Amino acid sequence: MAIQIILLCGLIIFSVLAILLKDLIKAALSLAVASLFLGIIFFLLAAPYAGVFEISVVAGLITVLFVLTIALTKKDGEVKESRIVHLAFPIFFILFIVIDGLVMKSLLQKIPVLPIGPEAGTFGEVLWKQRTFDLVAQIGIILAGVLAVLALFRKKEEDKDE
Amino acid sequence: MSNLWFLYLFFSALLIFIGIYCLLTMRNLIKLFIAIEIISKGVSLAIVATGAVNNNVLLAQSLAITYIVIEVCLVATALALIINIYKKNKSLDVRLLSKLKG
Amino acid sequence: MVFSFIVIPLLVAAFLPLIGKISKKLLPDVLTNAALAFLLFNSILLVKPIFTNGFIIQNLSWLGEKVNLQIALDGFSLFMLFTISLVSLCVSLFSIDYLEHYGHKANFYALFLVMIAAMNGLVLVPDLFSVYLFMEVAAVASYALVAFGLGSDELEASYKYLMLSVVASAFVLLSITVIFGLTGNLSFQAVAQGLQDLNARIVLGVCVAFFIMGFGLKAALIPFHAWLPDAHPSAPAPISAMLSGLLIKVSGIYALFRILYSVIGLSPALSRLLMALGIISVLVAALLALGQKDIKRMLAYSSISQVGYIVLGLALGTPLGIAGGLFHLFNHATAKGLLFLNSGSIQHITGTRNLDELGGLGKKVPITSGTNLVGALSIAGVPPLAGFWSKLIIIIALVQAKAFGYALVAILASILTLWYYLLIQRKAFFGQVREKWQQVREAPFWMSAANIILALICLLVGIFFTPVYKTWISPAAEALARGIHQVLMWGL
Amino acid sequence: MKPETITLLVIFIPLLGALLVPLAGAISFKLRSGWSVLVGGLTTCLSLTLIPQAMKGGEIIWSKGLALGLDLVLVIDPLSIFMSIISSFIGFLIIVYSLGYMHHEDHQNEYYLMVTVFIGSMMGLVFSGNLVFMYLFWEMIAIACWRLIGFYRQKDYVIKADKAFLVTFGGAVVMLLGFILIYGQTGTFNLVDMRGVAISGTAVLLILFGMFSKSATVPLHTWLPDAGVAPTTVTALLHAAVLVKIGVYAYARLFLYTFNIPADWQQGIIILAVLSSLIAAGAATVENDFKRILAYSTVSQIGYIFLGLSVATPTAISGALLYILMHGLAKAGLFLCAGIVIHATHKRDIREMGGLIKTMPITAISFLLCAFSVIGLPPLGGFFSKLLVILGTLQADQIWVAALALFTAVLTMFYLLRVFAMVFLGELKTAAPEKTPSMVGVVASLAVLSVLAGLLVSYPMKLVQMATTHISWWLR
Amino acid sequence: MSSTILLWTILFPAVVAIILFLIPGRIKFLREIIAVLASGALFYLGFLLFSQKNLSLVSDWLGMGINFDLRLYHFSAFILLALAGFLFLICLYSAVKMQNHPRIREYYGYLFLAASFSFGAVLANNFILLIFFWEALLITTYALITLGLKATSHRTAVKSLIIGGFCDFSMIMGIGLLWASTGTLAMDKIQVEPHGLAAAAFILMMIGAIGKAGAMPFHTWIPDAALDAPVSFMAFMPASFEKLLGIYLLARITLDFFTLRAGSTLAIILMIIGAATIVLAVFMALIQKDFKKLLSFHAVSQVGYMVLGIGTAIPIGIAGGIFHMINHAMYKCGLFLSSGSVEHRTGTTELKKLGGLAREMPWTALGFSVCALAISGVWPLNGFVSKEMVFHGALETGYPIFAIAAWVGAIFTFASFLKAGHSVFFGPRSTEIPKTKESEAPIVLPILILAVLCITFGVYNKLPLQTFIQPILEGKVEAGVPLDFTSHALDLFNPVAGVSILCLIIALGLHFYGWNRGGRKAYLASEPIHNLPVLRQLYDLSEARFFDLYEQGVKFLQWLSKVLFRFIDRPIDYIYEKVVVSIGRTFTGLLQKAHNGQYANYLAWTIGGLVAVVWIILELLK
Repeated sequence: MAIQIILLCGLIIFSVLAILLKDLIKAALSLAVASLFLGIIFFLLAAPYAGVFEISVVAGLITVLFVLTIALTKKDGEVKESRIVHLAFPIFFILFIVIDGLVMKSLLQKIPVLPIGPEAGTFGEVLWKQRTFDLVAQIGIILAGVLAVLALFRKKEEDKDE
Repeated sequence: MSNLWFLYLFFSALLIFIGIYCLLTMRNLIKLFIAIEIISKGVSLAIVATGAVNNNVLLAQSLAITYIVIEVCLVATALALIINIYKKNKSLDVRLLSKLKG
Repeated sequence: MVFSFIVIPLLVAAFLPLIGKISKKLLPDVLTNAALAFLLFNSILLVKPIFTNGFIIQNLSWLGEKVNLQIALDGFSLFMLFTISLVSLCVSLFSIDYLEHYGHKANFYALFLVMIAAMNGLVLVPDLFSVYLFMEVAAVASYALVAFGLGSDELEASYKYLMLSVVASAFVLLSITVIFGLTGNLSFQAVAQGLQDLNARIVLGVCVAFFIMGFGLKAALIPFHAWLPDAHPSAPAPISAMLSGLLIKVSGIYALFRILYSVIGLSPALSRLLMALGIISVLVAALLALGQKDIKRMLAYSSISQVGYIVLGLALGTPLGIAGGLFHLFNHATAKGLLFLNSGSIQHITGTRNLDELGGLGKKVPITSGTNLVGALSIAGVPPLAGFWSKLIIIIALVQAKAFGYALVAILASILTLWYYLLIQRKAFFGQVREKWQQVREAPFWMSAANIILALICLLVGIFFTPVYKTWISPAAEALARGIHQVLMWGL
Repeated sequence: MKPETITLLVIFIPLLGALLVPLAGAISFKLRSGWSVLVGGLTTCLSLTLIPQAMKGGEIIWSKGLALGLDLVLVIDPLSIFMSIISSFIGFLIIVYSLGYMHHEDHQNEYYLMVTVFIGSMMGLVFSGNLVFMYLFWEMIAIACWRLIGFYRQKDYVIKADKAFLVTFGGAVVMLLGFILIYGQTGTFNLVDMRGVAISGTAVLLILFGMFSKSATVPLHTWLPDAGVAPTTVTALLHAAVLVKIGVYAYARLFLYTFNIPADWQQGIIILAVLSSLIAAGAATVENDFKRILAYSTVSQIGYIFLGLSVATPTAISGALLYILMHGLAKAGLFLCAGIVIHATHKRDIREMGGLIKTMPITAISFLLCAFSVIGLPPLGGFFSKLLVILGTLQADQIWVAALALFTAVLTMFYLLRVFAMVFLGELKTAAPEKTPSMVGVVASLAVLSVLAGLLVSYPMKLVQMATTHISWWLR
Repeated sequence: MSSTILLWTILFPAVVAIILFLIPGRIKFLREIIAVLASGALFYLGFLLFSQKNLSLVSDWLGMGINFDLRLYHFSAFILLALAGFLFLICLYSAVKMQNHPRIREYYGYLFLAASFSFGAVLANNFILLIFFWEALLITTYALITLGLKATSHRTAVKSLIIGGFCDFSMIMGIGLLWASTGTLAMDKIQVEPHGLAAAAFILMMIGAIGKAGAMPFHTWIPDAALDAPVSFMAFMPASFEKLLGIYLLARITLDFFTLRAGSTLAIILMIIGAATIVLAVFMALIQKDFKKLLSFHAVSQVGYMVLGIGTAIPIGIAGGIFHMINHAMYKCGLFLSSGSVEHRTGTTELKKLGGLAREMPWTALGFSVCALAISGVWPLNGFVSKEMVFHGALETGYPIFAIAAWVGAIFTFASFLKAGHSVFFGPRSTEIPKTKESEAPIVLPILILAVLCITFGVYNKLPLQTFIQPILEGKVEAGVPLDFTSHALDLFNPVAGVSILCLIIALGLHFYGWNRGGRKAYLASEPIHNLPVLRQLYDLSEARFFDLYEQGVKFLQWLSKVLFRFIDRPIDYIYEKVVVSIGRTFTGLLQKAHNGQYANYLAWTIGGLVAVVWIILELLK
């Protein structure tokens, strides 16, 4: 239990770093580290596949995309953030922790949850048999993502041919 | 068991707060998108944790994986947009994106 | 057969980029329109079984029972399916000519079809997470489509749209997760069953609030509307028509009310809250529309306002209210689709959308002008056009439910609606022809054809209101209303 | 033919015939004109054949069940027949007049289309016995009007058209809310089923908004003078003869024939009607634009009609119904005279005109006769209507109201003769000959009709009497 | 005789009017012949009907008790006869006088239409029918005045129309009140006590009647018309027809419809009106410098005697009033016609330019003199008889002031006619007019006929009093009171007649005093009175039309209209055009400003909305 809380705190800390660090590359890397923590948490929560995906795809692929973008926009990509935002963050953060704690505590005591027996089958069965529609949708979203990127990066010259 | 669920939800809420704080206050487009990523981390944490504490981890895991795929597609689209915006505006300042108003 | 609504557009979309290499225009045009026409035909074929059985649940077993695709189709879904097919067919017809100057037709059509597939999927699945998924698919496609022109306006609009709607969908997913945690299930029926046995009012209340915010943002209810007036005008006209006509309704209104009706249950208090949101949208957006110079921006605000009416009707929860809401949804889909397509025609013809620059086009482009008039009057609720009947039903329902204040505001807002539509009419079409526009010519064939089809629908549905209402709207609404009563009133 | 069939034809011949107008116009100019005249004439003739039915008294209810209680109900009774005859007849005359007047204008297809739609919708409104259908036709008329007012498409004209449309639409939707309130109370939209139902003051107020906005009664009247920018034929058709009578007709149909309205409200309407009449007469005295004066005069006369109906003694009601006829003829005549003058001189300000009696004597005499009729001088028709309204008002013990109404009549005399003097008498400022025979003929026939309607008043009066006894069922 | 004859009595002149109107202007004489013959036939018809007395015709008209109801009885037959007689004389006179009028077609048309309407009004036995014909006369009056063809003719015509309209609308109001209180419109069935509303009805109807007769303050169009309208019109309408009709109605109001008691408030109101009319109008008449205008003021002034007489509500007074009506119609018609004759030959009616015409136009001069003496009430002419009856009546009411006013009137009437006659026909021959001769016979004949009638009715006053007047009052006086006015009619030796004669002598004195003072110029004979201190200012004001209720009324109407327009109509329009629009604009502007395009702003709304929704739902859950 303790290790999980430590991991969760690490996740929070690196997320905070990701938004507070001025250097974008460093921020992206903090995000990747946070993903790493999340992946481990998944693993501990008996979701190993999700953990693997989180580490490889989010911490890996997405970070690469971020770094690529940052590199592409490096020339004029500096935007000066307001200092007050950084200074005020801890105050709001602590305030929110308190509120969050109170809310969760109050919810915690009232809510019954339906008891569910242990699951049958394996992960693969669940994914393919119960969530088949998700796979269809995944096809859809990948198609959408690919087409979107194609559309956004289409060559301008071609327009003139038309 | 449900105590644990709300512990995870507590952290996931924190992550979402961090993300929204960033969205509300910061100006760099890429930073804003990092904030979105943090929010989605919070959500995926909530999904897996919910499954784990409620004996439903296999289903939750499959949802999480699907969600990660969605995230990737979103990131790709969004970053493509950001690059395009950067090409047009030569800047990543979100405040410049206010030509459409009224 | 039902499954084809998702598979066919996806398949065509997958192959279109390849086909686009072979033939840049003709094949994509033909394929897309053929696919959509087939879907429309298909949805008409489904009418009879639905009205005899009430609903269809199909379990597609495939690959030796390894794969399970459950599709549930009832009156509401079929209604949406039909609307989607109809409007999207008209839009794609319009695109044949309109897309000429954008280029990359294949890419465009592919994204367009993915969006349609996602909307069809959303309407068909009886599962919370799948609803979210398809919503997201449609959204990703729409981000790209909004930015399709790649101008700075388009990119800006698309970025804001994306950033707001991602937050909204995160909240939706969070809410779904919590419900999943509570009941251990995701399918509508199971969740509805599970919630009946639980005493989780407060948590559920927060979940509903998240749903309202998340889907409300998709449906552009005020105060979650801010992206819409940027995104819809910036998109290419056919896409504006799709977004305003369909997407906000499917991924916003349909999803919200499907979950409220079939899963959580619509309690009186909740209905009042939603009606309040609806009426605020109606009024504020109408006022905002009044100040616009850009035709499409005005139309976008008008969409917010009309969505308010739809929410007003659906949230009322009485059979009549639902009927009015559904009917208005259909009418708004056709009429707003028509108006956005028309704005595309205007832009195509003159190259501008600014009302102050236009003037007197009525004489030069009679078809565009006439169809625009029909659409505008229909939305404004002027008889004998279709929009009149739906607004009438909504207002009757409001009065029957003793919501007189709402009825009054709804009525007064329709004056505002007429006011700003008259602004368009006056500034763009009705006045004297300006020097600048002496040489303009009518829009190309397919554009005009699409406009005429939609205008005829507005007109004929209005004139043959009774058969339409009896055979189409009323059964769907009654089925829905019965559904509400079956769901536990969870104590709000 | 059965009266039901005739009625359906009367409604649908112009409505469907209108659709053919643009087609005919695409073929040839003459075909379109002929077709429009044919449609108008046919409608008039058919509604005239309903007279025997009206004289029989009683009513025929024809209904076709539709969804939601929105049944298509036709009420064929003396009142509706009376209104349909007047409207279609004047509509027909105006189509004939238009042949000359609109000869050189653009957009003639739209013009004839809208005029026939207008007539058809008017017929529909008159016969419909269902509140929703009444509203439906009401708004169709509004659309037609809107296009017609903005016909010349100048910028400010179009603004005026929008204003008219918005005000009348606004009033009408508020009225619709009132209808729906009644629906909430009774559960039906069918007028026949609602007879004698007592309705609340709120519903009355809401419905009055619609009637007053359409009938241009103070304080919802200002669109009417502004709408004078329309072609004169249209102003005559819309503002004088037919359109503004819609609200009045609705009043008779709803508040007399159907509902039981609270007495306080009735008193309020009486006072508003007479004040409206006075204020508009005052405005007409001050204005200098030919058509605006006539429009204000219309507002003023409508006040009398409302007065007659709201007083609701049989004398006053029959006076008001007769007023619809007499004012329709005379005011149409006045507007069409104004049309001839404006067409010929290209001026609208009466201060710039003068002495036209020398060049257009028939127009001048027709104008004078119609003006006398509007003023209410015997032996012209307007005398009887005004007289009966005032006598009825006195019968209801509304002495001061009657006195005010008579005072307004003096004012009417004053401003109409002022117009006549400034336009037709004095020194000739712009010599302009009279126009085509179809225009002058229509004007002269309207003047002659005004005279005949006075001399042979007992014939229309019989119909009016039938209608009065029919709608004032609560007195029986 | 079938009662449809009544209908024909009305329709026949109307048909003649149409025929006359249709005869093209180029054809000479035919029109005049038809007109004279038709009017002669009507005159004959009048006699026939007078011998017939009681006839009635009722048929349905508008329903609701509004019937087409004609009734001929003694009084209406008498008036009808008189009207037809005057019509005949006017036609005869117009045959020459109006021959070359450019709009002669219309003239005859209107003349006969007016006759038709007048007959209808007299015969009507239903108030609605009465007001129908009554008010229709306004149009013919209007049209006939415009035939004067002067620049101001139309203005005067409008004036007559509006004044007449006002009076007639009052009458409508009165009829309405009467109907509302009695429930019937049949004129022979109504007899009410004038209390409360009925009193209001009485006054309103009385306004209608005296307005037609031209009493003050509804007279002001008549002097204007004297200059602007054809002179035959003056003889026709204000002098004869309108007097006959107006006083006929007034008599019927006081005798039939209402029971007017002598000395009651209403009676005194009537008498005040009568007396005021006599005095004020005669003072105006006195100073006129135009023959026709002078006559027109007398046409007003004499109405006063009739109103006064009827207002006494005493048989002799009423009889005097009615007798004065017929007498006045005769001599005033004669006077106008003779002024027309003068105008016909000399082309002017200004007293200053005329003079000494008696030699060249002896018959006209003779006719004029008789009529003038008659109007002045010189023994034994008819004016003397009727005036004496009025004086008696006025004295009997117990308010001698009214009799005094009537005598004052008599003084100045005679004075002004002395002045007129003196300056037109007698005295030195004017140099401004070329030599002339007597008018044609059709012009002179009517004048002479009227003069003869004046004498006949005076000397042989039994004829009119017994055949015409006394039967009217039969049944209206209390039982036992003898109904015989003839015995003392020409009695010179009673105090009343003495005062009257004294008045005439004073008038003679005044005239010659003024004549002397005015350098022996007759037209200046009234100047001494004109120049009296206070009178002078009043005269000036009145010349400036300050006392003309019409002018003041028009000013009031214009003012009222402006107020209504500026302070009610325009503000309402302002609300639509400006207020509503600017409210819309303001809200729209504020909302538009809120949409500033900043992403953070939009997100804040979204999150704020979320928080609000959560909060509301949690509140609802409590």
